[in-house]
Amino acid sequence: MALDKNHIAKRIAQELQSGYYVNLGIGIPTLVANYVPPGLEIEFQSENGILGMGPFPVEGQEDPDLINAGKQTITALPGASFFDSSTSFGMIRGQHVDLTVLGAMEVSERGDIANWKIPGKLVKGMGGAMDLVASAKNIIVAMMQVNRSGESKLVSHCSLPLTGVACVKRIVTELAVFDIVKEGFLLVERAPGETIETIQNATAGTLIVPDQIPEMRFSL
Amino acid sequence: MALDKNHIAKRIAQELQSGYYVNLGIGIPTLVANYVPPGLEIEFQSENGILGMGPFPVEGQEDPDLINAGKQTITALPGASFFDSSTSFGMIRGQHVDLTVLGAMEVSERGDIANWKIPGKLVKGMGGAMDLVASAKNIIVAMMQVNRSGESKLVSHCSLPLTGVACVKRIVTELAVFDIVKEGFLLVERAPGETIETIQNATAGTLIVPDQIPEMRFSL
Amino acid sequence: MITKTVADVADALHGIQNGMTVMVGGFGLSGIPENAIAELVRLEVKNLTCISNNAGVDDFGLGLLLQKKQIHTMIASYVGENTLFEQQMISGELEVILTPQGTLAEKCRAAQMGIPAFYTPAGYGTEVAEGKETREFDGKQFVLETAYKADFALVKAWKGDEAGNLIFRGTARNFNPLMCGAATITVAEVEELLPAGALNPNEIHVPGIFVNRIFKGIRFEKRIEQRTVQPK
Amino acid sequence: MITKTVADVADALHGIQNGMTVMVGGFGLSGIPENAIAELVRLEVKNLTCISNNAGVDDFGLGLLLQKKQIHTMIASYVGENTLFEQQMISGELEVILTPQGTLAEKCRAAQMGIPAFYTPAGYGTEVAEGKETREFDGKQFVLETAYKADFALVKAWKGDEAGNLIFRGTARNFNPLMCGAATITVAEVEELLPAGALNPNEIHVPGIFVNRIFKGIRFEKRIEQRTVQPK
Repeated sequence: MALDKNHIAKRIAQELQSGYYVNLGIGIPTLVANYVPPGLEIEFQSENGILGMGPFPVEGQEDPDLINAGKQTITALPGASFFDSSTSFGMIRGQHVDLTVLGAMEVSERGDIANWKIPGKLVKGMGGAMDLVASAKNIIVAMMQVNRSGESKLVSHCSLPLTGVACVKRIVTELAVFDIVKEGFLLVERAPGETIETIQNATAGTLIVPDQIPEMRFSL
Repeated sequence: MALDKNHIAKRIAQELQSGYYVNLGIGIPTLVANYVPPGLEIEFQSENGILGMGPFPVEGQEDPDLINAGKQTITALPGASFFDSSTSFGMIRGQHVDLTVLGAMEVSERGDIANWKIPGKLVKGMGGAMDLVASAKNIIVAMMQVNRSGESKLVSHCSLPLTGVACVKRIVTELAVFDIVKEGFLLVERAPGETIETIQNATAGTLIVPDQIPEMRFSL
Repeated sequence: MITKTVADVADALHGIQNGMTVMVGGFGLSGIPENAIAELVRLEVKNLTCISNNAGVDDFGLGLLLQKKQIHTMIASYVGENTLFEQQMISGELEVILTPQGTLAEKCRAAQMGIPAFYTPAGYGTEVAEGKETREFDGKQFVLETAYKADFALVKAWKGDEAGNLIFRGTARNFNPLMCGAATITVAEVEELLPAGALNPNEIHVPGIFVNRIFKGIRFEKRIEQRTVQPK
Repeated sequence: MITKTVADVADALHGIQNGMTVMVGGFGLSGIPENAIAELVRLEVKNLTCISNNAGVDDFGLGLLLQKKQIHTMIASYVGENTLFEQQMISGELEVILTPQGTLAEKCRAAQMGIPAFYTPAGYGTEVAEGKETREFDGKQFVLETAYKADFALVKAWKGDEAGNLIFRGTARNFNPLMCGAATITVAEVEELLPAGALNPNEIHVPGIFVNRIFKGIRFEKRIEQRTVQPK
């Protein structure tokens, strides 16, 4: 059974700990908010200037002065605060945000990440990604393991322009969970039913395969 | 007739222009607020975090949460705002404050100022003076021209530790008004009845005496 | 009190000229100075350098200036969602300088606060750091970034008073407070313009000293870029 | 929501130890964390490095710590009005590092915001700049200043909520917001502690992410240092 984006989000939600301030990037990371384990005290930060971000508003309650970094209409939960962009990135740069989850085009075996620019194609800009990856204590990448051309996104060295260097700590894909260690990508968990061979074939960089590799579990 | 501190303040008040944000130091500078020409739009900033500072409160209305940089109880005028110390010094450093008036122990003929430390004596600290003199576009020194030992405070080179270099624009004393120019202290006005000789004797640094030296006028 | 009120947007933008550098507040379409942007279009000032987090959409926000080819250089962190922008960038009509969002915010604040330069970790080891000084502090690498200054800063607030004090609403705050005072002339348009004393001095986000001209905007469409809702 | 409430000042200062660096908010006696200071006296922690704009007066504020000789190093901009301080400084018991006030504020903010260093004009050409890098930007000279970090930051706010959000009152704000998050553990004491949702998110001066522990202070004397009035 191949995992989908929601499974990746579910697995990442297991990384959440009570007391975490979390910044979720656009795409798969956004889905993590749907799977916060009950009872955990978590606050979501959106870098355009809100802490304590809530779900989308009920229809008719949309407020143009209340959006997230993906420019989507949102709500504010009790205990929320609004602030300017400098304060917002101060939270990020000052490592007050505990966890950043974002997507990537490539991650290298030393934890470099590329996710903002494909030379020769349209460049939309890095937004807040460079600040986030240069600052966060704990960065998890959420992505599909191969790109649309079938090439692995877990590489020895990034070929695309970098967003940040040696910053990614963990990667969760539809095939496995990897930690960045000194030697490369350490295989930590595999998706239910996936073989080491499948995972190896989808990993272009150095893969470290320990003796025991538990399957991901989805208690939710 | 020797001028007193209030005359010095009155003369400095003539430097105020409509639209000026003004920071007044402790001592003679504080008195300037008493002589603002009517009709001028002026706001006083106090570096501990208020813009639009008003006079002392009426007895019984003192508020411990509303003080100026001299730790005196004050009031806030309509249009006032409160802010943190970083924002406050941002106003100063960013040259949004138009005029700074402060006292000095020594001013040199190139505009250096010393007003925070006497070696061997107790050092109380520079407070905000170093930020103010390094940042302000327009710095006027208000002081008596000689110290208690009878020595001139207008010197060739400061002997005391500096607060800032080449920053003072104008000096107003009980004897005269001086501008700092390339050649030294340019005598701009003299106090009513004071002779060039008296002023020269009270000036240790290079004094430039033009042909015409009008008397200070006190229209208020 | 120092009065900052001007009659209208025309007075507020008096002195703006071709070739100037203009900071424009807002994130996406939220908190953008709609009235000032419309006036820039009307005035047909050209060859502008715009500093703004985004470049609007095709028919709103800074997109309106792109339609008229009034922007020569765009300094932003993210410029997606705009096909006009793409075309002008690809054709070379438009120069684009991409800056990490937090760095952009801090560079505006630095200008506002009289700080000429600061170190940030953002962009270290990437092309953003090329040609810039880097330095290690406490074992980590940082990039030296300098302040952004502009001729005009155009911001949008919720409430303001005659003294130029501003209060923002929700996430429409974003870059607006940081651009106030980062330019020679800061122009604030507000939804509600009140007499001095009407705002609580404790609740003011931007003290009036950072604002040169303030006016009540005539029209605020406040367009929503991504309307996301839950069913009732 | 992440709860920051602790029961009392004892819980709030849990983990404080001899030799630590402690930031203390306030300007003069206005906005000082009276309850936390009293607890430091009670705990008899010694050999502290205190970062605070002032050092209190003989019998109030940080003066209470000076009475017990709990402070080894004082980092401040102005330390007048305190004879105990003078004696200990002259006798060499107390080390004093004087920092320009604006630089002190910005060094705290830099730590809070993850900026390791910045340039400021304050102190250029004076003994404050000795041993520091200086650099010219746009024809003016600046001094490189690095962030101040601390083990504990003790601040005082007017209102706060369970999520750690803070609102200050009047000029009692001063250094307090800048010290939040500039230390490993930030402790806020408030006059009013409210449930989450009670504060308007638009009016919050310090978001709770910068605060680790919050409690309602039991006693606020709020002493006035210079009572200046006009006759009725």
